[in-house]
Amino acid sequence: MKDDTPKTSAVKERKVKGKVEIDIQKCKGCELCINSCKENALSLSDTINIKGYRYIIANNDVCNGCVNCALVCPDAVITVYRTHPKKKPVDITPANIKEQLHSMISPSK
Amino acid sequence: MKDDTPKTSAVKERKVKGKVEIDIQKCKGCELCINSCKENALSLSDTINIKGYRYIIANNDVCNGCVNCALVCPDAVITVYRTHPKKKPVDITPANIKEQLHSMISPSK
Amino acid sequence: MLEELIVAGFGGQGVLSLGMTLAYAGMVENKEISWMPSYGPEMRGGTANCMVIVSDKKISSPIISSFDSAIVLNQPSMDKFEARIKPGGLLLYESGNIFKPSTRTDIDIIGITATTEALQMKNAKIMNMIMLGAYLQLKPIVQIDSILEALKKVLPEKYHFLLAINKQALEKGEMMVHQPKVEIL
Amino acid sequence: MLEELIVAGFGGQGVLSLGMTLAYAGMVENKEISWMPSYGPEMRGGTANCMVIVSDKKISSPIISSFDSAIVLNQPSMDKFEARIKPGGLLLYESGNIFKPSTRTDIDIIGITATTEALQMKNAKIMNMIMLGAYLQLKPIVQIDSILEALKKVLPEKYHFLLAINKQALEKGEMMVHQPKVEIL
Amino acid sequence: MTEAKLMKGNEALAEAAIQAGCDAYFGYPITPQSEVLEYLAREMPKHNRLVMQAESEIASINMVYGAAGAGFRTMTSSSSPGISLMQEGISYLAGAELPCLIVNVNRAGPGLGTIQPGQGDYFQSVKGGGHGDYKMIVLAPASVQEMADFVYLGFDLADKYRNPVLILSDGAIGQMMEKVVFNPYTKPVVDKSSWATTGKPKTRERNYITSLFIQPERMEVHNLKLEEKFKLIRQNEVRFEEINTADAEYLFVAYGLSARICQKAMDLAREKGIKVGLLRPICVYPYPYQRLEELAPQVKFMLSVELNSGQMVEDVQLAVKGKVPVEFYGKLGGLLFTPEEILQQLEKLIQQYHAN
Amino acid sequence: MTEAKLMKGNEALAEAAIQAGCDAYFGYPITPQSEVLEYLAREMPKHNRLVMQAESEIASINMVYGAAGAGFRTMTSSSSPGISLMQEGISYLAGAELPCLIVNVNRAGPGLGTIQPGQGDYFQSVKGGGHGDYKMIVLAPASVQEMADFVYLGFDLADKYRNPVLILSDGAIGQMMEKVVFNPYTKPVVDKSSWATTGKPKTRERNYITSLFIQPERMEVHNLKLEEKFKLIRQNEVRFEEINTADAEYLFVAYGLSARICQKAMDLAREKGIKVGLLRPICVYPYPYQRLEELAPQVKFMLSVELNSGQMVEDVQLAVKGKVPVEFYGKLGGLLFTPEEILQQLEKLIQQYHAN
Amino acid sequence: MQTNEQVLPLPTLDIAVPGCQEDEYEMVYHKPSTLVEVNMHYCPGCAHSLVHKLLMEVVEEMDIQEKTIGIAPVGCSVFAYDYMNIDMQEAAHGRAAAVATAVKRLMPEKYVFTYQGDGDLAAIGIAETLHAINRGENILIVFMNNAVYGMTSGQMAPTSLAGMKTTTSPEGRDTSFSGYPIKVAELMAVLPGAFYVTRQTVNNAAAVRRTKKALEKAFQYQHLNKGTCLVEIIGNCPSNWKMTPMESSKFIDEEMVKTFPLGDIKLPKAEDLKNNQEEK
Amino acid sequence: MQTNEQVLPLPTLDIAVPGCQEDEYEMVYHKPSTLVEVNMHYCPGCAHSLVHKLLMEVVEEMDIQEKTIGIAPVGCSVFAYDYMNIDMQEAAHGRAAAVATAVKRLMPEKYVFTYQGDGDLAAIGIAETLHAINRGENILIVFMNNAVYGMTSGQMAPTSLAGMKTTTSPEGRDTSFSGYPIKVAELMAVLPGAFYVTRQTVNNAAAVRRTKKALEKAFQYQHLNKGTCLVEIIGNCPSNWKMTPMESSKFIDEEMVKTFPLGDIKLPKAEDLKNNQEEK
Ligand SMILES: Cc1ncc(C[n+]2csc(CCOP(=O)(O)OP(=O)(O)O)c2C)c(N)n1
Ligand SMILES: Cc1ncc(C[n+]2csc(CCOP(=O)(O)OP(=O)(O)O)c2C)c(N)n1
Ligand code: SF4
Ligand code: SF4
Ligand code: SF4
Ligand code: SF4
Repeated sequence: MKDDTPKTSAVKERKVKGKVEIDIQKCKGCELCINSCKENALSLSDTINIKGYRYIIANNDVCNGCVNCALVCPDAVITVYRTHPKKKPVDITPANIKEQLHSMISPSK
Repeated sequence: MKDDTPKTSAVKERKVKGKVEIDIQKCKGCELCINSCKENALSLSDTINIKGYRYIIANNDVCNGCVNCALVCPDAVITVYRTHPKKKPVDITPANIKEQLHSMISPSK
Repeated sequence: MLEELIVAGFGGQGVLSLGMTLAYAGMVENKEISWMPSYGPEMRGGTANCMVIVSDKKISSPIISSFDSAIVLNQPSMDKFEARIKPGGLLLYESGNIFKPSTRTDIDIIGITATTEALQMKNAKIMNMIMLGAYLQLKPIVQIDSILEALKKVLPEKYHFLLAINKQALEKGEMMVHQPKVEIL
Repeated sequence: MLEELIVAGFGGQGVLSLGMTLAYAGMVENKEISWMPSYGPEMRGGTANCMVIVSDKKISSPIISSFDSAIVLNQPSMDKFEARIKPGGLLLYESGNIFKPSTRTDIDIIGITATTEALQMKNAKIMNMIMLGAYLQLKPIVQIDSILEALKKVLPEKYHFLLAINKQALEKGEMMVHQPKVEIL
Repeated sequence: MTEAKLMKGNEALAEAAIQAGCDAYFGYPITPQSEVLEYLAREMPKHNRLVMQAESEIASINMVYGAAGAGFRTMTSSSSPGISLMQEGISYLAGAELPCLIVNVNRAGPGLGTIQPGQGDYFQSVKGGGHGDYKMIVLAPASVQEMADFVYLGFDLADKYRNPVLILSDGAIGQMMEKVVFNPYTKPVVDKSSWATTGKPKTRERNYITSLFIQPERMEVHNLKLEEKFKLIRQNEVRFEEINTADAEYLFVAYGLSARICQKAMDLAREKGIKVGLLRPICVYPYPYQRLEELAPQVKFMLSVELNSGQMVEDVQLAVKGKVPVEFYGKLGGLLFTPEEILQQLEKLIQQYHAN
Repeated sequence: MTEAKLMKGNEALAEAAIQAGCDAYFGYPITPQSEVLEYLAREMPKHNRLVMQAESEIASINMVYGAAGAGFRTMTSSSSPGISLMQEGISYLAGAELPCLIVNVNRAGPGLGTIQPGQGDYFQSVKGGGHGDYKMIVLAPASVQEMADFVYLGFDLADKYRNPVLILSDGAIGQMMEKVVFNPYTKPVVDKSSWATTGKPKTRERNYITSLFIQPERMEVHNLKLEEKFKLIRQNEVRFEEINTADAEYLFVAYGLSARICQKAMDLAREKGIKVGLLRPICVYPYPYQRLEELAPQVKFMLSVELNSGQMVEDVQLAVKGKVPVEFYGKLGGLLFTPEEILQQLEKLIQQYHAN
Repeated sequence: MQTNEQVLPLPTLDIAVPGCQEDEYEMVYHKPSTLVEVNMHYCPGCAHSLVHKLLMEVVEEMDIQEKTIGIAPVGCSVFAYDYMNIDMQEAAHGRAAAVATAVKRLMPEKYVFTYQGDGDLAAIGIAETLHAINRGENILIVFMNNAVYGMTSGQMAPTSLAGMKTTTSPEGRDTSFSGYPIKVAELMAVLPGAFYVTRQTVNNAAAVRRTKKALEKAFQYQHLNKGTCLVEIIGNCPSNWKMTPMESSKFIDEEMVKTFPLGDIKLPKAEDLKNNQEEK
Repeated sequence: MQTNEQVLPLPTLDIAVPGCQEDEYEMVYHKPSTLVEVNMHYCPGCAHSLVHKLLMEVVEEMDIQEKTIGIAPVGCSVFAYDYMNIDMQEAAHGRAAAVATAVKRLMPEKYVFTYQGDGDLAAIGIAETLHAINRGENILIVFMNNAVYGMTSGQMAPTSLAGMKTTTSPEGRDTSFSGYPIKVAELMAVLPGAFYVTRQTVNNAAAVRRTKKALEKAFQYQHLNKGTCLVEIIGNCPSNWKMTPMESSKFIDEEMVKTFPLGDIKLPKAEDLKNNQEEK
């Protein structure tokens, strides 16, 4: 599954993981964030928000929290989080992870 | 007569003689011409003109027609004449010159 | 004949040009017309609308408070103008952009998926012409030919190659009102 | 008591300060006063004047068309104001600057050579005070002492050393009107 | 080109300027009239006319001064805040007796206000927004057609009286599209050689343009000359339109867009049998005082309808001198009243008057 | 310092500004009022107040906007052409509801005109020279004493209504010297914290100063609020002086300098047994319409006397609503009429009225 | 409508990644609290919004909300006071510098800035701007240069590039007719009253960082009372440039900077930089 | 009065000098015929009158009276049209450059100049001046810089020297409050539209000759259509400087030129000087 390979490998290589939150109702779909993102974490939705704009969807698995997107976002709709490079991640993966993952990922297919 | 000496000698030394005409009713007595005149040909009257200004009197015997006074005169009241250095002056001095001179010069004393 | 129409939607949905095309068509048929746009910065991203009056007689006031028909292309416009349609009037809307359809029972209400159709025709811009086609099918106040005449004036020379697809769009609109797909939202 | 006076001459002859000194003196004596100057670029070289009203009663109009007295310091002012002196009024002028004296017979006319006197006193500027002294001798509407009071206000501190010569000027003026030298022009 | 066109009021005005032989236009962008500058920027060069975007309205009006002073047919246009900035310049133009056309596409104020239509600049236009005693002929178009027609008229009147002329329009008429026909027009030849600054030939005295008369005696002469002119204007240039006044028991008085809306209201009223008429001043200066006074005895009241807080109503009152009650109905903020709304107001008043 | 001083009107006004606690003055030189700036340039720094010579009247009025918006007591002054340049700014100040004092030492126009006194800016002052619907309280001093007194009053009214106040003087009153007493005055404490831009503490919402309401619905609300205020002003702030009206058969109506001259004319007339009275509007906005209407039945005619071509006379006409004839006598060009002249005019009219 | 479902997957997917937990995340960027919680009216990708954000970041970080007064212009940013949560005044078109002068002179301890477009500052407002700077007013002038009149929809500005097509230069700006674009920063830097003058842009993350630094400095300098800080920012106007925001960013790099080179134009003299609080 | 007798002696005395005859004299200076035969209202020694004279000399010598239009300012020289015998317009205070722009654009073959004081040009009129020059209007701007407002009697101008006492800077111009005097010529020279910029004075015969040359050139350049010529002339204001005319001349040499150095500031490029008549 193409969807899985980068994800797992990502975990191996990257120390720091990031994630972004998009305030989609404020997003104007200007796409400036998209091309500021080296990791191609961001893409445009097919549907429009209440203001009639297509908005940004983030693939946080590849986000490294570099903050570029948030910096260039004119409308300040992006909030960025980042894991602390030092802190060792505690594995709290539940037993039934496979099923969970499957059930979760399928819809986006 | 102090009045005579410079005059005659002047004729000897100077090739070029000048003279100025002052439109005294337009003169404002600013004295700029006075200090532009190297020959000290210009001086201020004691009486005032119709506009209430003391005005300029010229002693044309010492004027060399350098035009400086006319140039610096803000109110364009000075007209300047000059003899041609080449032309040899023709002596048309009348016989009774002495009497004439005398009768003429006395009033301005 | 007197038709007082409002066209309203997002800026960029071709609201003003829809109205203008209709107005030109009216002129082609020597009718009296007036076209009154909303203007100002709210057009920026926000909503735009225009009032179009087509009449046989001289038009007194270009300002109208209630409408014989409304062509509505987004929700804000629906909220704003739904109530101002005269009883027995027509409400035509682009259903892809509307999630709270009208609840009025005293007017004809028809929604069509013009946006989707336009995308299928590979040109989002012609959505407004689909709406116009649909409108004229329901309110034939001018001939389609007059519209095509008008388009020649509205479109700058260099865009005349688009006349064909606009024609298709108009026809598409005409058809759609016969079998309106009412959407499940 | 009501005195309506005009003072007129060239800019720089101290016309305005003459009037102002008189006005201040009036105030020293708790009289009502108004002082209305001419203003504007014509002061440049040209003529200046001021209307002074001194009265026991409240002054209504500060603008007056005819005068009880006129103090005239140059020919243009003579030409302008001679005719506007009330019959029985006073015309006081600086004769050194006047070459067309008044021909009126219904007013008191007095010319004094204040300029020459001032030059003799080695201060051309005090000509106006000589005129004022003469005027007050003829129209004692305020006390000389009040004038001296007033001068203290009109003159900036640093010029108070001039008070003495001003006093002399005033007195000189008073004297002169007793034996006015009428000039041959 | 007498074939009808569909045009915005602003564009029609601009096109008319070209056809009226306007030599030079100077302007600065402002909503809702920027189309004038934009249209002319596109079209004027094709006719080798001068069109310049100035750095401000103040520059615009003073460029107009220069162009008019040199004898050229010239104009500027703006909207309310921009027109306020021109007040000194306008006073200078009137003082120096320079013919020119000024267009105000009125938006609602005060201050930055809104860009929506309004008639709040009436007083400024007709009483004199600038300093000193001067008047402008003020034309108030009520349709896109008049936006065009009044340009010809305006230029001709400006030349006739050597006085600035103002077209007082509003955002709605500027922005709306209607049919317009550009009637054939030939620019009259006006001899300006006696005053225009085109360079002094030996054969005449120098010409100079000025509004300065430092000697009050000379200023007075100039003022009286101007007053004579304004008197003449009041005699010759009163313009108005009357509809249904013959049998009118009530009278709407309204200009520009308001008049259009009143007309509809009048139609609705007449359908209901209410005998209301409409008097529409076409010139708001000079004002049709006399005609209104004549109509006074015949009507129960007059209703001045304006997109402001009550300005022209004072002129209506001045006209009727108390002979008939004068009512006012207004709308503010750039909102427009609807015909129905005005009808309601009329009916309400009628009831009140019956009550008393 | 209640001891009387001999001062020019302009200087008295300037001194009063200092005593009224004016925090900031911004101005640009212009005859006949430059003494205001010059006096304050000398004196304000001694009281650590701000006095700035701006680069233009436009800068001045916008500096006033900034100072007023920050909650400071502020003023500017100029003369006719300069005031015309301020019209946009004044409209903004009114729109943004900023209290401030503006002084116009009126000279005769139009254009550059002359620097001599005039009253040609009446319409501009009271009808609104700027765009949109707004009003200023307009005080018209007739003496050097009032030049001082109206500064206190003007500032207080400005604060009371959050509105610009205009002192409409003229070159003569500005330049002439009379006795003046500066009555003790304590600056009232006005809480401006709810709107002045002094920096936003956590404890309150941000304050912002604006005249912009792009949504017409919101603009209308704002306009109506302003109209309410102007109505209140019309109710509370009418000010006028009456002399000899009790038995008056004729009435002079005049403001400022004209009123002073009329007073003398009245004295002369009364000496001749002519029963003429004088009504002097102290505020020319709001205008004493009601009082004039009351006086209408009692007099044979009213004579509006102005240093212009007939401006205030319209307000007199609006007041009396045709109940009594309204005559006008004016002077232009910066010339002043004399009392005798006005008396003559009065007598001429009386004869005419007797003839008919 | 379905938009809400669209966002749901994001949080849930996260915990699907082994060893990753909500609470281990630290927030590394969030919009400043000094920005009002509303949608800005600006067009998609408009630099105005971005610079508003930067200004409010600086105000938040310097903790001077209580001490800052901004002056809004007439232009697209006329609504700035709807977005910046500080006290503000909306000035008449072009007069912001005069308004700011009064505010700052009367409250010297406050931080005062104007925010102006190129039409506002360089056309109608050049006199007030030039004189304020010549007087050395201790204010910050934030000059948004997008080379057109945005608000009135795309007319030529004094800063429009040579050959640039606008609604009032349909054939492109003809320099022989309209003159060359005014280089405001260079021009004003000539005046002794100008203390710090720089030109920046915001069309990429690095540029944004530099611009923010410049604004920070300019704010800090206000307490030196040494004169005016002018920060010219090359903005964009996708709507009137008839470009996508991304194209507009490219246009800045490829065209705008040729006429308006980026970088510091006038830097404070070293001796001026020791923070002496003495007031004028 | 006796004034007339005073002048009589001069002509008679002349023929008293042997060998000297009326007709041998040639007139070497007479005021230009283009100057109106009236008394100018200016104060004694005011440079305005002198520069009026120079301008009219140039117009006479170039024989362009018929082709010259002047724009007068508001200032002491507001009456210029009473003295210069050419067509003129009196512009509103500060707006001469805007007026001249229109006149020249509509009559490109004419010679158009403005004549402005420092209050008029540098204070209220700086915007119109700067924009006209930036557009490269083919006009001549004669800028009379006397460092004060003369007409309104002696207030501070943007050009008043540091420390200069005026009626509105009674303690002397405080640069920390009012900024430094604006060096108009240097500032405007920065603009590409400025073609020829020079600063001269007229306080002695040599200076007068230089100024006249500069004005001549500036007139001649108008036909090149290469941009604006700005001739700044350091004038005087004896009345408001509270000096005699002679003292004022000295003050120029000793003080004014320190702040306003004399000489050419921007000279035309050689290639621009070949007279190509092509119009804009
Ligand atoms: C006195 C005046 N003139 C003109 C206008 C119209 N107007 C509003 S914004 C603007 C220019 C805006 O351009 P810019 O300053 O570059 O700002 P931008 O919109 O590009 O950000 C103009 C001319 C006005 N409001 N007031
Ligand atoms: C709009 C306006 N503001 C102010 C004035 C008053 N005023 C007349 S001349 C002048 C300044 C004159 O100074 P300057 O330009 O230096 O010329 P100068 O008199 O020194 O030759 C001023 C402020 C005016 N006439 N119009
Ligand atoms: S930059 Fe901001 S507004 Fe633009 S698309 Fe990205 S998130 Fe949306
Ligand atoms: S320069 Fe001219 S005005 Fe001055 S004193 Fe000499 S002649 Fe008279
Ligand atoms: S028009 Fe231009 S400047 Fe204005 S908001 Fe849109 S993009 Fe920004
Ligand atoms: S005031 Fe000054 S500038 Fe004016 S004329 Fe007198 S000296 Fe010349």
